[in-house]
Amino acid sequence: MKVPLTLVTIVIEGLLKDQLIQLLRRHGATGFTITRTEGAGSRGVRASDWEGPNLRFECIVSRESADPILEDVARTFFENYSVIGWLTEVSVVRGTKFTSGGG
Amino acid sequence: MKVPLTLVTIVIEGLLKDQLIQLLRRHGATGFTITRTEGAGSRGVRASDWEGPNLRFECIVSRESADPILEDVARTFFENYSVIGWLTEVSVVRGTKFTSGGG
Amino acid sequence: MKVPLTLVTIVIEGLLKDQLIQLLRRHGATGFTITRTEGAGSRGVRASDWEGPNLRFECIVSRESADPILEDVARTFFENYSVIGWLTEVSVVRGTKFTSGGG
Amino acid sequence: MDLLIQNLISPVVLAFVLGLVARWIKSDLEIPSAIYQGMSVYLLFAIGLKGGVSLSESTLAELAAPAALTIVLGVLTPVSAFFLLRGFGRLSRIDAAATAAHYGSVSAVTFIAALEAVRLAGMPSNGYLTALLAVLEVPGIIVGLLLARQSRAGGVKAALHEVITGKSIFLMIGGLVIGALCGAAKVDSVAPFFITPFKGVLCIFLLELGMVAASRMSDIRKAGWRMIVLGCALPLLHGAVATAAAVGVGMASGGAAVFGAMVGSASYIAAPAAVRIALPQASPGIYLTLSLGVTFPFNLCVGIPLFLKLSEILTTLKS
Amino acid sequence: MDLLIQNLISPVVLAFVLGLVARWIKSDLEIPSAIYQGMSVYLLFAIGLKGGVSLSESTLAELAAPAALTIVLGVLTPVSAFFLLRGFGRLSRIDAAATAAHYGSVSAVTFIAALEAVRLAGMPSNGYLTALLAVLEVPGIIVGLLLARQSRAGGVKAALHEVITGKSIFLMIGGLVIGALCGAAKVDSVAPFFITPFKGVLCIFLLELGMVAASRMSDIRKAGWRMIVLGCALPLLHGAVATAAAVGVGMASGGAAVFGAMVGSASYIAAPAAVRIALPQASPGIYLTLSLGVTFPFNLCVGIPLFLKLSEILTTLKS
Amino acid sequence: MDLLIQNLISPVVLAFVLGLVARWIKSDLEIPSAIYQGMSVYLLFAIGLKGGVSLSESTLAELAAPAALTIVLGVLTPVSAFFLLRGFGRLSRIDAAATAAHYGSVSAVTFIAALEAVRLAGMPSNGYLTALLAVLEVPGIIVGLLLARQSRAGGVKAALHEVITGKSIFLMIGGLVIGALCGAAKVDSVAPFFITPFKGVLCIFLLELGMVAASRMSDIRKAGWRMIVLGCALPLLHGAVATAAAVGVGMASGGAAVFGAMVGSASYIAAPAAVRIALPQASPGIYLTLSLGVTFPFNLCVGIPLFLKLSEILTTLKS
Ligand SMILES: Nc1ncnc2c1ncn2[C@@H]1O[C@H](COP(=O)(O)O)[C@@H](O)[C@H]1O
Ligand SMILES: Nc1ncnc2c1ncn2[C@@H]1O[C@H](COP(=O)(O)O)[C@@H](O)[C@H]1O
Ligand SMILES: Nc1ncnc2c1ncn2[C@@H]1O[C@H](COP(=O)(O)O)[C@@H](O)[C@H]1O
Ligand code: NA
Ligand code: NA
Ligand code: NA
Repeated sequence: MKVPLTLVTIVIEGLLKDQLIQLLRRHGATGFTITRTEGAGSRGVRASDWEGPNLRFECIVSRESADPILEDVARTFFENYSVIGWLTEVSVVRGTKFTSGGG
Repeated sequence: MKVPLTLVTIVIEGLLKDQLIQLLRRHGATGFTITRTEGAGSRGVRASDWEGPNLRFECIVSRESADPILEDVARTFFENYSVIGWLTEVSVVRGTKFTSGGG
Repeated sequence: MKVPLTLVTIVIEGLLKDQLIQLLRRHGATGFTITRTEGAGSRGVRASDWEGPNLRFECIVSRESADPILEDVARTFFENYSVIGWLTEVSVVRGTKFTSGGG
Repeated sequence: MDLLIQNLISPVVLAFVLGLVARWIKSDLEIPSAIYQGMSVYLLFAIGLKGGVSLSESTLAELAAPAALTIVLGVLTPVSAFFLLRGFGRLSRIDAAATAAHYGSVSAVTFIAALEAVRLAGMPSNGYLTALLAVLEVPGIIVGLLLARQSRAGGVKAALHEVITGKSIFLMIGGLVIGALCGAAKVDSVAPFFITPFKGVLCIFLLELGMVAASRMSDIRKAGWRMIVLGCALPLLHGAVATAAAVGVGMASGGAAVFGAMVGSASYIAAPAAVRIALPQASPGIYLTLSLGVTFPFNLCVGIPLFLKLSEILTTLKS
Repeated sequence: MDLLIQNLISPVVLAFVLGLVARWIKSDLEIPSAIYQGMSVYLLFAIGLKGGVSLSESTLAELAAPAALTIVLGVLTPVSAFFLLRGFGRLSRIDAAATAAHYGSVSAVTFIAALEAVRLAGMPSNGYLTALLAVLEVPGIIVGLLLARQSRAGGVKAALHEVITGKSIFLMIGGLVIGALCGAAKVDSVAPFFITPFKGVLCIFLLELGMVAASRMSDIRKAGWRMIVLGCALPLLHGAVATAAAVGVGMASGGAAVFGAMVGSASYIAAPAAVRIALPQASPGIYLTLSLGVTFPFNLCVGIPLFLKLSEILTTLKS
Repeated sequence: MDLLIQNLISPVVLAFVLGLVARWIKSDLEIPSAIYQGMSVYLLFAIGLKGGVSLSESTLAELAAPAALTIVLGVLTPVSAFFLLRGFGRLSRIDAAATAAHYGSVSAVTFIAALEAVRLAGMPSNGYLTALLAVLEVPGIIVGLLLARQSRAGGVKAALHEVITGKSIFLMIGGLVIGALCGAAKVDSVAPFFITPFKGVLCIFLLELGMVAASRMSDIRKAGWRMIVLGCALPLLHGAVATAAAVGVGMASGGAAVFGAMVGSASYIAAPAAVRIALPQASPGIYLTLSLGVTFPFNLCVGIPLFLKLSEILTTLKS
């Protein structure tokens, strides 16, 4: 009943929220969870505080979709924006929700 | 000195906060960490914004308690509420805190 | 292209923010992500609410640095403060950023 | 007609419209959830406080009839809503009951908008209305839940606990008691925070409510035309009956109109929380869409001026 | 007695009680932490600002004696608290010192409640009191930490840095300097935000403080009756001495009462943060419970009216 | 000189300085991000509302010349900024264009500080200035982006969408429309929230802005002296030209000074967001440091009093 899936975590400037949501949807993500965060990194450049804090996206996807998502994020954002992402192996009960898109 | 434990992560409507805390306590959880989050999923139905944002619970428990917790969460909430949960294998220093309940 | 790294997660009283940042920097961390959280544990003692909520630090580091960081956190804070921490194995694209400190 | 436009062109209503527009043109405007919750605490407590002060200035004799009327309508409106939603609306028992609980309860913002419209129209009002608002919050929800006849083990009890200790009603009643105990003189010291800036805070609150309602409105099509008709008919029916009854028991013309708007309104703060706990199988997509997406804007734009007019006419007839 | 009830029935005190009730009946009421922090910034800065303005209107001659008295009491009160907590209270050296630091410092909210009570009682006050409040915050904490005699390497230095750059004192002193530089005329332009709505914001703040204090109060039983006795005796002792001394150095009757309440109060904002850094082994379960769970409500309800009465009597005797 | 000091010693400017100091002494003071965002929503909407009311009281004839002048300067200033940043400043095309977009747009806080200075100096102003503020926000950004000549596929279009649906301009224009539709009488009901406390909220906002600017200022050294010179020269140049032109088209002496400060200011709210989307390769370390770390404090302290003086002289010469 437990299904092995992958948790994609991405920390990104608030400004890019909509763009990242679109990217995730394109890769078939069925949902995501967003948290407001604050952070420091090697660049630490942000548009302005009015754009809100950094956002931390968590997205549970199938093992196969995880790599392409992170690759796409890297390709789209890494050069010019403050973005980092990582993958964690997790297990989920009733995992069908995340692979077939069913409720 | 490092102990392998399981991190249970559950994202749930703010309305169910007290109910979930009780559920975790029943399963012997010694503590938990709650974060305010925002999210989108396949249903996205929530009581009302006044109930506050979704909450993300993190709870470190022994390997054996993790599955029953998630099963119980699924049984109690999955049918009618916006809830998801997953398990991650982690390691903790001085892990006795989480298994015997000691400080 | 994917590099195996370790995610160090630490939940700590807001009061200790600066001290923990210094500790992470000493161990060569190139960045970290902070989230405001609320929580309950075996002690639940905090200076006062005015110091803000608990903070949850996430820090991606090389496999070798993870243990020393958590040991150091335990040595410095465990006795007197509300602190917990755990390690998760993750994988990161373009991981050079976290080991050599490059952008 | 003039009254209608007069009512629409106000900062509070236009802020609601601005919120709708924000979502329609996909602006990235966002009110942080902490601010929204903070404003809710402020508004509910302030409403209670103001009501408490006027309560402290009312006599029991004055209050008896309106209070009794409030309770009667609080029990009747969810029943009429239930049967219309079952019959004409073709909803399942559960969904009809859940939605009926919303129409039995009350929207504080609609209430305030009505108060403001009455003030602008220069009509006489009654001080004890906020106390009635607090009274009206609870019975409708209970009756609604009973109509479902089926609910989770301990569901109705849990819901009752949720309604009474729930923060919305707790804050309003808390404010009411404090206002009544302190009286006008002492509340004066906090008036520059709770009374004078109230309508401004309401503007920002409605900006956010507009954005939420916009997402709800996009679900209206799914709900079907029967739902839209009911979302307008229920407030009209309940509001007109209540206005007439209020004039009957001798409330001032403005007060009767506010009373009508209040009874005609549907809750989207206290009721959803209680219903979600007690009737989790009911679909929020139905009851939230109806109460926040249809009935609230309908009352704001059409209902309130109509009840004003109706009350004016009935009061003249009566005297 | 009448004074006591008069003092209790005020929006600010009742809001505190409402917060207690919210926790007792397990309401799900919550003030988001961001709002709480925002209100704290507002209140501390506003207190400073107001104090600065009145400072700009005081002469040095007027200030000298009260300021000297403040420093003396700031050094003496933690010492007397320490010995009573050690002797009668049977606390360990560390816990006694940590708690003494709290009684040496001051609670801004108690100060404001006292100011308000004096205003309502129509007694004359002194403008420079807020400046004394800022002065009194610091020495008590330092003396308390020194009494512990043992602390982490660099602990006292770190604590001193924490106290002085700590946001509480930074904001209050920042406001004080700005108020003193600008003077009444220029501060007038920001008065509708910082001065008039102040007491209303304080209401919501006390609502939250009541909820926090409720959790603390549930720990009182653990602390034992000796602690409860001290939590009431210390403010009485310190407050009475301070009131008498203030009348002695010629402060106005209302001013002396406020001064007494201030010296009698225990800090629960600045001190806990400093103590937690410098004396991490000390138990917050003791010092927070005493200062916020016992002494704060005691002063709010009993201490303040007593100091008012005492000051009235002493002032009459003196003249 | 006196005017300069008079301008500096105000709660708003000193709050900014307090924010700088907080960072310099490493205080742990923090304004929660939700509060900061809430204040931004409030300030932008309130500016718009106030502008809308005065717009409703202006005639088209009165407005025509100033509006035309605003658009002309909105197109010219980014061009002059671009060539100076390329030539004297030795920036790459991309960075020069990105920074030029900031100097073409406008800082609302500088605008308000100038309004306040004019009020204090007792000079006559013009009601329609806030409407000009909203007009001036947009063209400068567009021209700046066009000057980059290269941008991501669809970049300029995306930026245009970002500018127009972006929350800053959306809120200000939304407030403007609501204010204009409602007029003074109806906006009065929300004035105790949006108008009177405005300057106080601005204080807290500037406290936060000071903290942000402090981090930016630590980057100034990296930017080099040429950047610092330009960060002062550009507002002087643009501001002086604009003041003179405004006197020329017949604006009141105070109004012309505010207009000068506005045109001389550099955006750090709307422009950075748009530029970050359309020209992600440009370095925020340059444009934010210049606009927020150099030009904003420069205008606050030196620019505004200079434009006041200049406008006074020119107005006297003219008449
Ligand atoms: N080693 C790290 N561990 C965790 N989060 C990081 C790390 N490095 C960067 N971040 C996060 O990613 C954001 C952007 O990083 P950067 O692009 O390096 O400035 C930061 O604001 C942090 O929130
Ligand atoms: N694939 C996913 N990955 C991460 N979080 C999710 C995912 N799907 C749903 N969620 C979270 O779970 C909540 C409820 O989801 P749902 O029940 O599908 O509406 C959402 O609001 C999200 O916060
Ligand atoms: N088992 C646990 N799982 C997750 N977080 C925990 C757990 N125990 C404690 N915490 C977090 O660590 C903080 C301090 O815990 P404690 O020192 O046990 O009071 C709490 O406030 C929680 O946020
Ligand atoms: Na109703
Ligand atoms: Na004291
Ligand atoms: Na400009």
